[in-house]
Amino acid sequence: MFKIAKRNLPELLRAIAAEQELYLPVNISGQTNFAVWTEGTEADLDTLKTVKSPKDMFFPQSETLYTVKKENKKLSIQPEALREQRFVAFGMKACDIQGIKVLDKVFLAEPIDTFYAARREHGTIVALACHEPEETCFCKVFGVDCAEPDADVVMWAVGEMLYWKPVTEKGKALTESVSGVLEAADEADEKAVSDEQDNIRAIVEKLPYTNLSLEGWDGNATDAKFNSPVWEKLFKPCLACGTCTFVCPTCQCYDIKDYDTGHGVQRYRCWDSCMYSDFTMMAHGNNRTSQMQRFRQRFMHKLVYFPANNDGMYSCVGCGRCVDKCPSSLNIVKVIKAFEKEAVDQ
Amino acid sequence: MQEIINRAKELLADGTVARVLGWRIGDLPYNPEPSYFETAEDLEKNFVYDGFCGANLSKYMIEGSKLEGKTLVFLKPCDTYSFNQLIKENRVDREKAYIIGVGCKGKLDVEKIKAQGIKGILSISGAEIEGDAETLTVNTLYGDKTVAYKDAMLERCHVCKGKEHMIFDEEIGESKDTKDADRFAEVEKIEAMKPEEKFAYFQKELSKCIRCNACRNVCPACSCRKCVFDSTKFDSAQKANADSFEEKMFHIIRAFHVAGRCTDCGECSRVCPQGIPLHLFNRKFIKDIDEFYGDYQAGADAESKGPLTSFTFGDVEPGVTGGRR
Amino acid sequence: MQRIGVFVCHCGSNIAATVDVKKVVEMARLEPGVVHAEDYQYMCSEVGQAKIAAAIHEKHLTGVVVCSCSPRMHEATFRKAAEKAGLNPYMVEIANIREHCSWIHKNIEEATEKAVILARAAIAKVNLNAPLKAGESRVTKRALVIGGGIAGIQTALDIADAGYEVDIVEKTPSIGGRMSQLDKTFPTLDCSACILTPKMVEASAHEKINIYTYSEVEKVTGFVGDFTVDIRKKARSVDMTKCTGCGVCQEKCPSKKAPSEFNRGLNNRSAIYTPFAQAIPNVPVIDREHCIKFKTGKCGLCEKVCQAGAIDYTQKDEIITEKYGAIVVATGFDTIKLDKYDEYAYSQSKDVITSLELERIMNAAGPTKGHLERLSDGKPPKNMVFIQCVGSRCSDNRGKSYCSKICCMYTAKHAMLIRDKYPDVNVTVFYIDVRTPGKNFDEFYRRAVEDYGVNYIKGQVGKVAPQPNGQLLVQGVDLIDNKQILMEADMVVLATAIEPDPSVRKIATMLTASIDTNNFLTEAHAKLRPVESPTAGVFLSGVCQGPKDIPETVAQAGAAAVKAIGLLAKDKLMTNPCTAKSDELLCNGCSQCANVCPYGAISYETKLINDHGIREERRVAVVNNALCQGCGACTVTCPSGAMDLQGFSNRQILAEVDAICR
Amino acid sequence: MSITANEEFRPKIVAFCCNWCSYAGADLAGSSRLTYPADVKIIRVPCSCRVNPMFILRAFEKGADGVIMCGCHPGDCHYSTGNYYARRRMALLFSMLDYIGVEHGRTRVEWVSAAEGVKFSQTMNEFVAKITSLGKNVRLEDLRCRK
Repeated sequence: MFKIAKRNLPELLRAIAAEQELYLPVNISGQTNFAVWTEGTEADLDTLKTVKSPKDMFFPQSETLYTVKKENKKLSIQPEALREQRFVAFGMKACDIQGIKVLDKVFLAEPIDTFYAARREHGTIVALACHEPEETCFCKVFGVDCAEPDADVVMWAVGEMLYWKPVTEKGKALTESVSGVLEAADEADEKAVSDEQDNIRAIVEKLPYTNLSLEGWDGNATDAKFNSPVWEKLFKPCLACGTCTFVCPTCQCYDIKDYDTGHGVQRYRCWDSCMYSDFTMMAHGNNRTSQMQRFRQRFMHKLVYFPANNDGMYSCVGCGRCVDKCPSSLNIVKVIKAFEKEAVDQ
Repeated sequence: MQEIINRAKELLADGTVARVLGWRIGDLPYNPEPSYFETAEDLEKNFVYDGFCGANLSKYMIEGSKLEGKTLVFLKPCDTYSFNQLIKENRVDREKAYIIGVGCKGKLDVEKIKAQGIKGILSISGAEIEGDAETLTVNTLYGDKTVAYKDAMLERCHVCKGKEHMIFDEEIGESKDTKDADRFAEVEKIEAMKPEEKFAYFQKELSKCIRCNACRNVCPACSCRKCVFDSTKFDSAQKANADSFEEKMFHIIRAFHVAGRCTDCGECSRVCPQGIPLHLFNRKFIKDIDEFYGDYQAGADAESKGPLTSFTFGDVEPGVTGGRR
Repeated sequence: MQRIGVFVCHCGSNIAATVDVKKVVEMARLEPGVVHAEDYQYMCSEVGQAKIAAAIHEKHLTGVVVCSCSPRMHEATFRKAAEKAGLNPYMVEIANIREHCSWIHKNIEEATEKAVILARAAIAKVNLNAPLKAGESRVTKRALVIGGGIAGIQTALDIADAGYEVDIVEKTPSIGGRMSQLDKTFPTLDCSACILTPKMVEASAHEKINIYTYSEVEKVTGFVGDFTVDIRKKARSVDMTKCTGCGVCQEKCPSKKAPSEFNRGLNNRSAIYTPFAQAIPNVPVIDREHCIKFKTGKCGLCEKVCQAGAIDYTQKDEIITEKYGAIVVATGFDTIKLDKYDEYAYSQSKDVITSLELERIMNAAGPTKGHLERLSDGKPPKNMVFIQCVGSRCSDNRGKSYCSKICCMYTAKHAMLIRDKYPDVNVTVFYIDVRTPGKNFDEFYRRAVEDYGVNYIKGQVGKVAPQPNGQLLVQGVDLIDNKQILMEADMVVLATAIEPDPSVRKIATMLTASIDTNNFLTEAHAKLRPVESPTAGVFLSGVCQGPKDIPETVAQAGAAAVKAIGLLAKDKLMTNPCTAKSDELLCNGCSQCANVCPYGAISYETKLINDHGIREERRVAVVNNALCQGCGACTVTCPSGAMDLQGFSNRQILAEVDAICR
Repeated sequence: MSITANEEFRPKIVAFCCNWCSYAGADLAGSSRLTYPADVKIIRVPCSCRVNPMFILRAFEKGADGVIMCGCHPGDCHYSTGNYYARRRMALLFSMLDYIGVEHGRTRVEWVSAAEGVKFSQTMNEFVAKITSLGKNVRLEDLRCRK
């Protein structure tokens, strides 16, 4: 394990950025999101959760797939190059990383999404343990340990120090490349980190959502859950916006569109939301015509369909972003609780 | 609050209304959700009206108007403007609504509390509608904190249009004047900037936009069945975020479409997950409309013609205004 | 995908001298959808048109772009040519490469490049064109004239003379209108009744004219060529078929306290009355408010004395529904109320009167039997003061901003008539300007000044103060001599501004005809369509459109009649196919589009809509193609884009924008 | 950007002209041989009230450097009231563009009658000069449209 004083963080960042592109949480007019580091960029490691999850480092909100050039009446297709430069995702949290694992299930399964795969291959994840978990967090429900993220490198912020532990080969290689600014940690440091972990885990136990029960939610629950009358009551406040989807670390649906540039067409994909009325719109219309159906889809997917197809893995990681951001204060926790209540009532 | 609940129960019991549209108590101290209630028991147990009930319920009455029987809807003073505007545009049915105008002492924004570094909120006291608390006490995982009520208020409450209900069947509860800022001060500040500063400001703010459409979907004026950005008629992207132009197009056109109809209810800014001050677009139009065509408050009534569907012979010329010539 | 043919015209050297037409042809070939492109000397010639026709046949074209002169010149030509060749005429678009290109640019390279872009834009548009078909609607060959004054009478006579049925609806018991109240007319000093009465008689006797007096328009539906109108025939309480007009009932009626509307309230009339001696129809009306029988149930004297047995107290209002092809509005005017002009003491002194009241006083059938006398004491006046522009040309909101147009002339007339008949009466006129544009008008005015010694003072009157001795102290200013004037007068006559009759507002709303801020009906075009309302099938006659005197009114009445006849002469109307169209799946029913439609072409229907499986009743906008003129105001007001304009659709215009900018 | 830096710069300018007045005014400018730069391309609309703010933004998106809308003089609209609505819409839109920092003068409204060929040509000359001095529109373009 290594360490660096927090005040020397810029040096570390500079050292990483010298080697490869660096993404990290940055506060831009009041909101913290992952952004590219350039000289002078100030890292915001105090904000627990970025507004958007860091998934767009691997699965950007919008990316070009290929370009069609039109010259006179001739068309030529230029495929978009894969992203093959190495980069570092600095400061991701345990839940976000779990989110990436969910995306892996989707994009790295056959047929492999080459755009995503290239980014995954070239990205190194430097995680930061959650110093002060918040009331909207419920990662533990999904088996995530925010005191020990599963990353290439894990960091802990304790007092004035930042501890740095390489875990994977990628992590070790990165550590090697920035070893000049890191100090080796000693036993006292190890102790500080394990204390921090204990602290974090103790707080997690006190979080209001920590003991949320997922009983009854699994890959076999399709009929029971799908046909429940609870949805009809639950969905009503939903505005059909895409906030939950777009801040979610696991939502992976995208739309493919063409943009007429005047001299050709750019075919691109962009995040889509199952909350939108034109989601999966087909020539005959839409297969989900009501907002209730769309609302149900989102949660059925996260808690039933996804585990059904992925060995029981839920596609919710308990980051709580939807809890924070839903304009109508609606979220997956309220959904789970409503079903719990229904079960009790019956 | 009990008075409100009691009245709602009465109206349910005597058959005046078939259901109640209000706010359901949340599972965190600050997240009540808009909700229907159909039984006295549900109301008694789960109804809440406190400082965090910022959501404007008027738009829900578009769907509410389609339901059988009357719906009791609780509207705050600013919400009634939206409701009037929706009546004017035939989007809600006045006959299907029984409106109780509820008092308002300024609505709270949990983001503002969190912005003061308060994390791990377990409970908040002082947000109750009954009290006249000047301070909120926040109990958190990391100790007790206090925040001045004023500092936790939504932006819109600082420039409140007044605590008078524009339309109601009855009124319950007291209000408190919360206006302590000039409604157009922020707009004027931007107007005074140099073009490149203005551009930089909006570029920075709009670059945060994730095209989630929350602002549009919550907006009572954006009541289109299908938004022009969702239809194929203009080939305009609704969710791409591929170039910064798209956000400008979306937000300018959205503001334009609601110009003269926007009541300045502030819901767009309240719901924006990225904290973009979207009201600055609408308020610019409102300010211009006031200056060019005379003071106009959308939703002050349900009949008047809006400024963009009327004119006078001597209207200002485009470009003479806006500092162009 | 369309199959588009592009035809580039040289226009002799008009285009070809600055635009490389061959290059335009060559570049056009590369555009999507283009399957044919050629150039020719004169595309508009027989040979040129034949080339287009040939290509349509041979290449199975679905769309045509002609790069030529302005579409304002030859769009119709090329559309007709295409139609003859079997192509829908609206599949033709013009790229204006002459007026907008070859004639203004000198550099061949630049002009050619621009011509290519203009062609590209037209091609992009045609790619999205859809065949449009002009609609047809039938024409009911009957006209409605609202208002039975000189304007309405003249319009009705002209339309009837052309052989069409005309109904006149007049709200008072008799036709005749304001003109019947006038004594003499300027500048000839004809007796008003002498020239009006024959017209009234002619109208009532005309076999094609049907007059509804004491009636009002209640409801109007439909559109140009096919209006349906409900007319409320108010209960007259006198059976028109039986009454002989003997007048005994009026003589015997014991209730004689009702103010006479005809005499502007200067004297009273009986409860059963005809407004004036020459009234048409000469059938009295019972004013139920003043009738003792109606008030107390007693009396019934008129019924007893009526030998014809025409009195019918049980009569009720009757609604007549009739169809019309054209509607002419001739609702006329009234004088404004003077309650905001206290300084002239109108409400304080009986001797301060309006000019219209003076007309009645001067008239032999008027309240003073034509003797000029003070209404306060019946004495003949010695000094009379006329004040001009009372409420006209007003810059504050007390009066009207416009000039009432007739006052200068009638005041000169009054002054002249008084000086002629009563040479010892001193007449002073205070004026802002004397406006005498009109044939023989200025001569008339000069006679008043020069031959009749009328004292004209340029200046305004600040105050008219009634004195204890019954005199009126007039305080004015003489702007030419720049001095204050104080003079005593026995009578003061106010040239009161005129305004559209208040009934016009309701009628305009029913007709969806637009009115301006002064309540004058708006013309379809201020210069080029002055007697038509923007609402198709509605025409304007007389002062309802703007202040005018009798000859102008008669002239406009004739013009309105011609326009109505032009419409009625058609069996069917072809409607412009470039009209707005609402996509009912997108429509919110918010009514904003209807608010900006100048033609009242948009209405709302509640329909069962099937929106991709969701079935619900929705309020949706429906455009009446017969009324829509295709301006597009609604399309921009519509936030959801439900409202679109055929021939100039959103996607078409955007395609042009894209083609130009790329 | 200065004028000198842009000697080679040829602006793209879209002009929306109403059919009845300003399009005819442009025709008159043509038949009177009154020149203005070829950078101006006219799109015919029935009335200025047909011009949707989206059309204007779309032009900028696709690379236009200036957009001008011409209509009948207020009071002379063929449809009697169209240009009054257009005037309000554009007054607000332009003010908004100014507000978000789009340079002054990239948008303009001018009322041109069918008899005002001279005015049409003068207006276009002025407008092209103005846009040339402003240089390329970079604040409202969609970068994907760059060649």
